[in-house]
Amino acid sequence: MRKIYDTPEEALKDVLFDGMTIAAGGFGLCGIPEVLIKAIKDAGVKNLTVASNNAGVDDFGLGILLQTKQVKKMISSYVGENDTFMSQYLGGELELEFNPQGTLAERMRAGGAGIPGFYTKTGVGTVIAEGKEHKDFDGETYILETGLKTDLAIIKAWKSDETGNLIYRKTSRNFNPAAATCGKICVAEVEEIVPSGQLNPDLIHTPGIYVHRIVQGAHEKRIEQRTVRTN
Amino acid sequence: MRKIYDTPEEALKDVLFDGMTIAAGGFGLCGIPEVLIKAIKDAGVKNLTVASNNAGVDDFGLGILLQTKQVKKMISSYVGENDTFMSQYLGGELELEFNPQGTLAERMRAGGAGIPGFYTKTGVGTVIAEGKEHKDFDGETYILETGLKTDLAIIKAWKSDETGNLIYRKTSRNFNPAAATCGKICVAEVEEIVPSGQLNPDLIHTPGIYVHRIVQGAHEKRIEQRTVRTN
Amino acid sequence: MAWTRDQMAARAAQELQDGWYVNLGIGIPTLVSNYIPNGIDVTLQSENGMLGMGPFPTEDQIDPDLINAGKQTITELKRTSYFGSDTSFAMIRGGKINMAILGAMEVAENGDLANWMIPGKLVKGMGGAMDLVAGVGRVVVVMDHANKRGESKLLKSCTLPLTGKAVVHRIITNLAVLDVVPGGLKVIELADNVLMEEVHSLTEATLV
Amino acid sequence: MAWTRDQMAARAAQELQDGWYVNLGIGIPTLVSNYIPNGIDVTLQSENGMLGMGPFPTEDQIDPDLINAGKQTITELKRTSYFGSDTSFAMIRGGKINMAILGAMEVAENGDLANWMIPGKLVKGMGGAMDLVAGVGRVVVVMDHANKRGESKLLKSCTLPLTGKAVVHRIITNLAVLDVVPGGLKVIELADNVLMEEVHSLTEATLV
Repeated sequence: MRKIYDTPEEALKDVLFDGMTIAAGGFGLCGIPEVLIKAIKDAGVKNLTVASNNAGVDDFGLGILLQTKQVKKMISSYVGENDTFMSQYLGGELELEFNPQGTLAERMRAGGAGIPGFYTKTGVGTVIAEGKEHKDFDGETYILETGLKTDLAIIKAWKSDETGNLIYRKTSRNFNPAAATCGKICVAEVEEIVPSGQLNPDLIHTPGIYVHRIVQGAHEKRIEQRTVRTN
Repeated sequence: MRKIYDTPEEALKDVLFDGMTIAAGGFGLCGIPEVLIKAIKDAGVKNLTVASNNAGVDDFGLGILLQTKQVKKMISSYVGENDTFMSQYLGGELELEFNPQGTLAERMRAGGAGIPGFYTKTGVGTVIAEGKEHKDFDGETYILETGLKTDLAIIKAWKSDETGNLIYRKTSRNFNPAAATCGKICVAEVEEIVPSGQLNPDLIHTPGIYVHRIVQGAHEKRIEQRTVRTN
Repeated sequence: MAWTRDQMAARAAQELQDGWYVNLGIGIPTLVSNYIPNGIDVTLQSENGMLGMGPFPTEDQIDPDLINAGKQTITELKRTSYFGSDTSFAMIRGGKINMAILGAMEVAENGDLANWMIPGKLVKGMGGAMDLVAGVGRVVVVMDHANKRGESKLLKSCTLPLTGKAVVHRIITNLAVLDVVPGGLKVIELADNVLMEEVHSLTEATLV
Repeated sequence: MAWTRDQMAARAAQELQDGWYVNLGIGIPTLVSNYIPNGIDVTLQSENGMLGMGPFPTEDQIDPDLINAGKQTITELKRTSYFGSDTSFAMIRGGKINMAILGAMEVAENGDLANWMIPGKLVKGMGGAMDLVAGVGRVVVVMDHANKRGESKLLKSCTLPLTGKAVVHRIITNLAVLDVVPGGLKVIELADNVLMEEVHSLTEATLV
């Protein structure tokens, strides 16, 4: 079973369809599956529901799927820094489901872990809790959130071995490990594919069982807020 | 804030009391906090409730706390290989709550993650489901399990830095990362304490925030089933 | 002639598909790893926190930090990854393991499985068996068709406490291979020279 | 005289205790890291997956894979560990972070907090704020006492959609430090030369 694909187009072949749900890793523009997002744009699939913490910027990351109006709905915690998003959302062209950031991460993990629902204190007493089941544990009130499962997960890792064992680098890890678990199919783009045996088995972040397809890509890795100190 | 203690006795000072709950890492005799277990035996605290996948063997691991009758109740998935356990249990001296192994691991993680309850398919239609809330998601039935929080977690890691960042070795990781999170206080015994900066920050298994006290110990690391091939 | 333990394991190994991730239980299922067909690449999971389980170690390779779910010393492979029990069972519960091959005390015609407890006898616990049968994609049971007293272990309904309800897909016994289908069990293969009558006489479950 | 932003940050830094793990929000809370008292060892969490956040990088240290929750480039320390967002919020929700210092639009006398949404204006989202206020051990808000029109931001009840209900423990404004106590807010400290009457006149919430 060879998991390595030569191009992002091949890696996404036969897994894209109109109306599908996609979970995407990344935080801001850090650790986003930029190569696969471009390939999804080129494939032209429409009416996508995308679960991703953010929506990219206008011309990079998930923003490019907004520009082409391929996205029907976003499930996100923060969508600032994206004018295309705002104009489509305010114009009623784009649905938006806000999830608190930790709830979104846990929903992805739960979806991948066979947990259809879990209780959390996050959002109790806010609009997030409206319409959700409330339950008390030890005198405190919690709300029920559901596990999230998607047709596809697209993620970005630093290195992969031939069996799909992945490691991430610094804060580019973010949502990628959780997103990897919640897709029926997970496609990973990586900066480098190394032979099996090159990665220390104690130090694998995402075991290969979660990763169905791997593609090596050239990453722009755009920086959103370039902040420096002078000394 | 110095987290490093010179002896297991000091590392457990002021955290032990009769009737307390303890979560312990380890699977079989692999990756068990053997040094801390001995110190708890010496401290003589009684009526303990211990959540641990297994109960050790008669003269090693948690078994030594059974011999001294310090344990009132075990929460475990498998307690074979321990005659002391069996005789005390059959004699009504020891309570036992069986949790399926994955449910026990997830209960520890949930307890540490602020999740008081989660739904799982494990155990539906079995004695494990009796008396538990049942709920359907997408036409399938699940049962509600609760997050587990304990007064103390005792765990075993391979290396720690001075701030309590931990790494584990091979399958001695097992329940240790989850157990670490569910104790109000977590005490870790390690084979080696290294200066901060010596562990790769991408490769920390348990971040130091979970670890309140660290003690270096000499580990017997007994093998339960020595199985070899000849060629 | 009824299959031996090794023949049952070899037959079970025919269930494996290329690229699958598989969990093998204790006993005969462990032997399955000796019979993985050529050209079939399978990754074995050990639920104590390992993917890519290798063979038993040589004497000089023994490592107390490296055991399988049966607590036996083992080795790692180039593809191996280690993880905690919470992650291990997240992948089991989440349906990431393609198949579990397990032993059983009883299987019922609706796929109910009993393999962890005999009331009145010593109770050791279910370990990870309940999680495995609830979560894994396909559950194959390898077991003797009847017990030592000649009583069928394939029943209309289980008499022992269940490990899981309607969870078994296929049963490989010393006499036959049977699938759990609507209405009962269906014999899809007989062991060499075993007659259908023999299977019938040793099966309490409805055969369809 | 009312405190400046930096004076508010310096006052907030006095809330830190040795050995604590702390999450700092965007804006004035970010400045708090410049005023950590000597002898107080604090580890900063960034909810995108990092403990042990260091200062901004020099030009040659910039790394696109290393940003904070405000998406700014940062650096790591010797103690740093990285983890995924699910683990990051597991520690937040699980109460492992000792304190969060956050900005706010409104705080009510019962500790309700509103800091993520103004209906009718552009809605960007709550990010991790709801998780932080629900999970962290102690929530300290740093904010101006009143808005630019001179209207109090410390209210009997919030008018904006909430981030969390009864979650704030202490408020540091440009005029005073106030605690949320039974019955309302209690002034525990005044900014240099600020008079109690001034605080009273700019506070809609019940002062006790």
